[in-house]
Amino acid sequence: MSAVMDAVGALPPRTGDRVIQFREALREAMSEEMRNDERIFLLGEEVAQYKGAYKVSEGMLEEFGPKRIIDTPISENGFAGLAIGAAMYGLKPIVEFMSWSFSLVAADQILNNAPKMLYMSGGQWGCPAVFRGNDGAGGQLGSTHSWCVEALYANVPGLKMAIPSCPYDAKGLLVTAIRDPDPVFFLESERMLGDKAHVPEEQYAIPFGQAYKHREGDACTLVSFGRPVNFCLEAADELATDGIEVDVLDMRTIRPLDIDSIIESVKKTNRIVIVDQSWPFAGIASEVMAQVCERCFDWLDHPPVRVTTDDVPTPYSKVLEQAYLPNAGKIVKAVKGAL
Amino acid sequence: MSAVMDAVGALPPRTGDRVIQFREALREAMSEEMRNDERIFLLGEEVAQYKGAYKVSEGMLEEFGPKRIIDTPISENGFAGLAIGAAMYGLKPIVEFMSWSFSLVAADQILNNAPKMLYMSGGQWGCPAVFRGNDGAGGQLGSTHSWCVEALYANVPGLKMAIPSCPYDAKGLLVTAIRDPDPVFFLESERMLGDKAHVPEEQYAIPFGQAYKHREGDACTLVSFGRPVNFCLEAADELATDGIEVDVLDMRTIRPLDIDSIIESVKKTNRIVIVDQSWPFAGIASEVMAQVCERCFDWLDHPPVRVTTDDVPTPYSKVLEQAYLPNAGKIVKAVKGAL
Amino acid sequence: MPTTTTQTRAGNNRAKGLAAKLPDKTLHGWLRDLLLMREFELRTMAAYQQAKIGGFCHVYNGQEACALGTIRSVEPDDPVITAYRDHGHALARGMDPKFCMAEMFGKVTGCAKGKGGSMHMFDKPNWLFGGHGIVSAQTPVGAGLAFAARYEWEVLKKGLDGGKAKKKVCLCYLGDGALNQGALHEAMNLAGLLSIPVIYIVENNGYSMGTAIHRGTTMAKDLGRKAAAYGIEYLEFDGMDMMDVYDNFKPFADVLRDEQRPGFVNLKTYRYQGHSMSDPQKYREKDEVLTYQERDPIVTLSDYLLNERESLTDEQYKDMQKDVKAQVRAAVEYAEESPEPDLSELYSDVYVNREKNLSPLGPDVYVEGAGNALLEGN
Amino acid sequence: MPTTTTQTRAGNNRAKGLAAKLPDKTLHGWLRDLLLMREFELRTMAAYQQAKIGGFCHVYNGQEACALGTIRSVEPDDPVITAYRDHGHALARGMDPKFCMAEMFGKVTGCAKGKGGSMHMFDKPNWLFGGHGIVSAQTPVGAGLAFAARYEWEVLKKGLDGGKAKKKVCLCYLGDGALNQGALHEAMNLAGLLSIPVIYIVENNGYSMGTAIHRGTTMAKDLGRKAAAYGIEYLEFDGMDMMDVYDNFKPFADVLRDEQRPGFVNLKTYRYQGHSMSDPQKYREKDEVLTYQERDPIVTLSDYLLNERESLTDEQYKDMQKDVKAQVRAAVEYAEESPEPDLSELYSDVYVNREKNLSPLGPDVYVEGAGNALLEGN
Ligand SMILES: Cc1ncc(C[n+]2csc(CCOP(=O)(O)OP(=O)(O)O)c2C)c(N)n1
Ligand SMILES: Cc1ncc(C[n+]2csc(CCOP(=O)(O)OP(=O)(O)O)c2C)c(N)n1
Ligand SMILES: [Mg+2]
Ligand SMILES: [Mg+2]
Repeated sequence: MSAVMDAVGALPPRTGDRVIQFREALREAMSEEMRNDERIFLLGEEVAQYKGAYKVSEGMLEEFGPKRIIDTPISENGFAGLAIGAAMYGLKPIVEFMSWSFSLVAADQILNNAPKMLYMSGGQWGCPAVFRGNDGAGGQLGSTHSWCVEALYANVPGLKMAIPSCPYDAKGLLVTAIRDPDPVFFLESERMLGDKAHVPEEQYAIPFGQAYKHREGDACTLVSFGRPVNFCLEAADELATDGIEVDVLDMRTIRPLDIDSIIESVKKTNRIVIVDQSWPFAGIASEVMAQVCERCFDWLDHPPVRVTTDDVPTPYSKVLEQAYLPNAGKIVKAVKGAL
Repeated sequence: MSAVMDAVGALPPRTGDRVIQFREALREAMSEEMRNDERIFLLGEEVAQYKGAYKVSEGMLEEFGPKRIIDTPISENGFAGLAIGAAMYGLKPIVEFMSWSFSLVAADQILNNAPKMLYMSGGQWGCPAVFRGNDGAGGQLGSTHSWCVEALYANVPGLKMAIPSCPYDAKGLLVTAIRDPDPVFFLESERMLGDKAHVPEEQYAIPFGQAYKHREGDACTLVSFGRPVNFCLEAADELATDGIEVDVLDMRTIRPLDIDSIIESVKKTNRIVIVDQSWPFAGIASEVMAQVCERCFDWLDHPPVRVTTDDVPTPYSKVLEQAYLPNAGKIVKAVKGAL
Repeated sequence: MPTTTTQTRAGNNRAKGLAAKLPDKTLHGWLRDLLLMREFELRTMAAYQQAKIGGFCHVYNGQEACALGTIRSVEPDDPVITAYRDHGHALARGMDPKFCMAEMFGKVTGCAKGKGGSMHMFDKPNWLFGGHGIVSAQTPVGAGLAFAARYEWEVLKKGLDGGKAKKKVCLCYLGDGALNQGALHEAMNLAGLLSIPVIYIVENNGYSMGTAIHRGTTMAKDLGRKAAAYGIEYLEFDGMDMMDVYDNFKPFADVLRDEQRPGFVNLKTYRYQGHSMSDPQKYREKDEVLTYQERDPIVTLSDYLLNERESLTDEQYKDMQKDVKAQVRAAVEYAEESPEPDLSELYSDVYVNREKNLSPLGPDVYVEGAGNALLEGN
Repeated sequence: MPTTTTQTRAGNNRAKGLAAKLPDKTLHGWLRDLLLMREFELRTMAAYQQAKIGGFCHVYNGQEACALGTIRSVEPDDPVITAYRDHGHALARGMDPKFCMAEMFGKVTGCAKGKGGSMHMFDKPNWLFGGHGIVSAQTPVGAGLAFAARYEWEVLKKGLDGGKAKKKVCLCYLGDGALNQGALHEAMNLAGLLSIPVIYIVENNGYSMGTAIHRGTTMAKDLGRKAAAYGIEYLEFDGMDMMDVYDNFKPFADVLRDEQRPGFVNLKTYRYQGHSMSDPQKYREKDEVLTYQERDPIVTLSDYLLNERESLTDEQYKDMQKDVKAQVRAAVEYAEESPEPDLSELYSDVYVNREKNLSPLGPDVYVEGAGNALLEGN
């Protein structure tokens, strides 16, 4: 293995000149790891010849060949299960779900098998597989294609879950996910794949369970993960024009959840707004609220507040969908309401 | 239709001499409704000739014949989808999942189709189907057979969810579920099917979204649903010997959730302990904690407390499983800790 | 248990077939329908390019004879269900193009009030139980529709709407890519076991996105084996020629209706456009598209009517084309001019029967949904 | 694409078969294994009745020749995976009965530390990748094991353990009821497409719980059609006779290993006991059980060895029986005397790689799990 920057070493700087797309960051993570470890292979619908439905795996078939970049039929339960078996045997599969919305047909394999194999077998066989794909509303995709599976799946112990919000984290977290010996659910967003930002060329691994503080302030703690982190940053900018400075915490992983960083911030700001693009009922925001109450109730000067989608199926209509999703405006309002 | 006691009329008394099993209460609800409405049919694995894996449907094949009591192969996704189509067409299917643990293979049908059909079709077709079966740990059934699906599925808008804790409610809630024009997830428990208690002979329908207060007190609000309600009652007895009187609220339905009754009680007791036999992370207990904070934060003299299973897959070993599940002892401890 | 048979109609026996015996009016109607479907999609593509339509959008150009030929073989109240490539089925079923276009524009006048979009054309008056987005998820639902229709006839003995119960078949369409989902396996086994009158119609256009059928499906050249595995009767034929489809499908559907059992049809067809509006189509040669376009369903039928049967004049045909163009233009205008849904619609149609706190986390404003006539009878 | 063939061995060609050519020692070993499997289950049932074993418990009496005959046909490091009726497979694979019994007693000395129970026999040293509880969920996983073995040989070219890579096959067992899950359909299509050397072995005991196979599975009398649908080679034969199983299965597996492609085997067998320990068995006649017991695998093999081959004396056989009884008794004692898992085990084996807050809601005490040698190499 080449020298790698990771939790132990320092991480490379987050800013710089090498600007690439989110999808390229994902591809880099996979390709670099695949060069170092022949046990890794990628499988999913259209990942090889078509270069990925969203072009994440472009060029990988050419580099790694059809034995390691594998097109599958539309059989999510089948190929997720295949990956689980291969992982038990000792390989390191990366499964691409074109969308996590299509993972429901594979729910049994990814929830009953992947996260529980280690426990059921008394520690004999784990499942070092990565399941990755688009999560969340994609732009008028309607009720069945707009799932935020974090609210559903994070309930299940035995799995890890990462949700990057920017290209830098996408690469560093995916590297960690691939190296991790446990099953990792890696949630991307169609809406962010084209986002461009600095991504270091070298390999680096962002440890799981460490939130990233994008911005400092003591008026309120703003917590999010994945795409809505960007809405939080917009909102923070807007709030700053009113002289309101907030902590913006990007959780980066949901399992493990870096509750310590949240608590630390809340003890400073005494207020928290959680932004979660899933449905509200028993989602991640609910959980953060619960844990915050359990751990620093007495520091709170205002009840925890959440900004989520509405508690309805995802509508197709643009105006309805926009009304449904969280956005900077709603966040600003929520923060102001919590002051 | 015969004269029926329901939300509009008064409900029959909860106590009386007619003592039957939980499973018989379920059967009564189904059979009475089936006599009144030919559109209703029951399907699932072993429901007909075998009389139900847990004998819930005993005698129903004889009464209603094989066209209305239908044995299916082990194809949960297939027959759940079949029921959804039949419901759209205008029938009223009752689907028995031998266990909700086996519903993961049907997750796509029950989460993407049943609860969203009405919305996707702009109100043209709903899905008046009941999905019912055993939920929760059954007694050393291990990791894959002990699901508490409420934590997962309640996240999804468009479905209703009922979880009875006793035979009286089992009958009254199932009648409501069958009559309801929306998809209802009805969660029973293998551990309670043999429980005996008074169940009125007449038809009655318990409205959804109304918690039942099993016991009055002002030291603390104890909230639960399904089987652990019984643990709460045990705990309440024990607490009473120490002079601690608690409100015990049985939610009965999770969607709709009778948050008003919870808030009313918390405003009196200023303390709440939520008992939920699911995994803790983003479960129903988290949601209740979140809503309580949102609605009556200032009335709380202690942070909300939850008693759940441990955040690990379900172990087979009896000692481990017992350590894992909520019980009266843990609840007593939690309540005392919250005082 | 029915035996499994394969019938392939080779060559063109058009003049001798069932369709040829139909009155001119009917055949002219078919031609107009085909033109409408094609013109509608051309306008759809244009509107998509102008960002008037959002989300995923899959057009039907080239496959028109599949939906139309099969749907014209059955009764207007036989239930129909399909996948997301559903505009053609909606129009074939009789949905006014206005409502179909307005749906894609996300307008409240759309067939699903703008809540469904391109992939979810639902049309209750025309017994179209939706376009569905999850590949193959419609296949068990289709079995359920057929099961219910059989139950209505056999158990209820009178129609759910109070009318006369009758024997029905359900047409359930799926793409060739949908063959590989477990849902279909379970649905076909159930259909075989319970003798459910559902006809699975594979619109075999040779590709699922960029995957040629043989790369995703075993025995792609002999799909009859898939049906044989469940003892379901099988039929395969060319889906590019409207009269061919009718000639082959009509008797097949009639028998299955009469005997109340399932069928499986492999309809060979082709999609002229990419998988969806964003498909660069590098997986196939231009030539392949051209080969199929030579057998275009509209050309074939108009040719027959104009030149072989001589029941239609060039002028009539031109008028028909103009008429269709006008109708679709009007549909686009209707869609453009229709209002956006009111924001309160966000919370309607979540539940038929709303009770307190059903959406405790949303606003307290609820708007009455369209409801469901059948359900409201409860 | 391999063609699909059906071979059925009719009648008894025992003396001419492959098994008959094996040395006495091997065949005596088989008999002892069969006795062990049977005796083990008798003790299991007794312990279950005494509530020493909890949960669901499915015994293997009557089906012993299926697991043993197929497993003895392959290499000890070929991966094996099965459903919840798994004690027989564990023993056939070489698991010490102590660990198997202790697992069911929920003891920390069990093969899965008491965390799995009867349905989850996992045995890493013996390449048994588990008993699995969700019907058919093991079938895609089995394809994955075979895929990985092929990848090891073809891509890695050396063994993951550092040894020599070789061609393997994976034996993936399923019940006849598992035929109707979508998982199998998807797995078989994948196996056919990617030419994965997995052999699906249907232990066709005629029932899934109380459902006779023809009530749950279409074409139950001709399961070859299920394999043909995916172009997978098919073999069916009687699973009651150990030597028969070996004679039929060994060459089949050898070819599939060599050619690295999938197979599908329909093994006709019978379970003497109910589905699980709580099954009242009203769905079948006592006579049916007796018919099969007349062809009991132990009787058949012992008969051959005692009377036909005359390689075993009555006395030797009695000693063998005694020996097996003693071994199983010792296993029960071992299970009885073994300690319960420490409560800290609740939180071990949840993650291989534990990081802070992974279980923020549990105690802070973590105990090192057994880990995974392969994984630890990461
Ligand atoms: C379960 C599932 N997996 C993946 C997708 C993404 N997807 C949408 S359409 C499609 C291809 C389907 O091809 P086919 O069934 O042949 O239909 P066609 O587009 O040719 O009409 C895929 C992979 C999906 N919608 N659902
Ligand atoms: C998906 C799923 N549905 C239902 C069950 C409940 N169940 C356990 S075993 C069984 C019968 C299986 O029969 P078969 O596959 O023939 O195996 P056998 O018991 O005969 O060995 C059923 C229905 C389950 N475990 N998983
Ligand atoms: Mg296609
Ligand atoms: Mg069986």
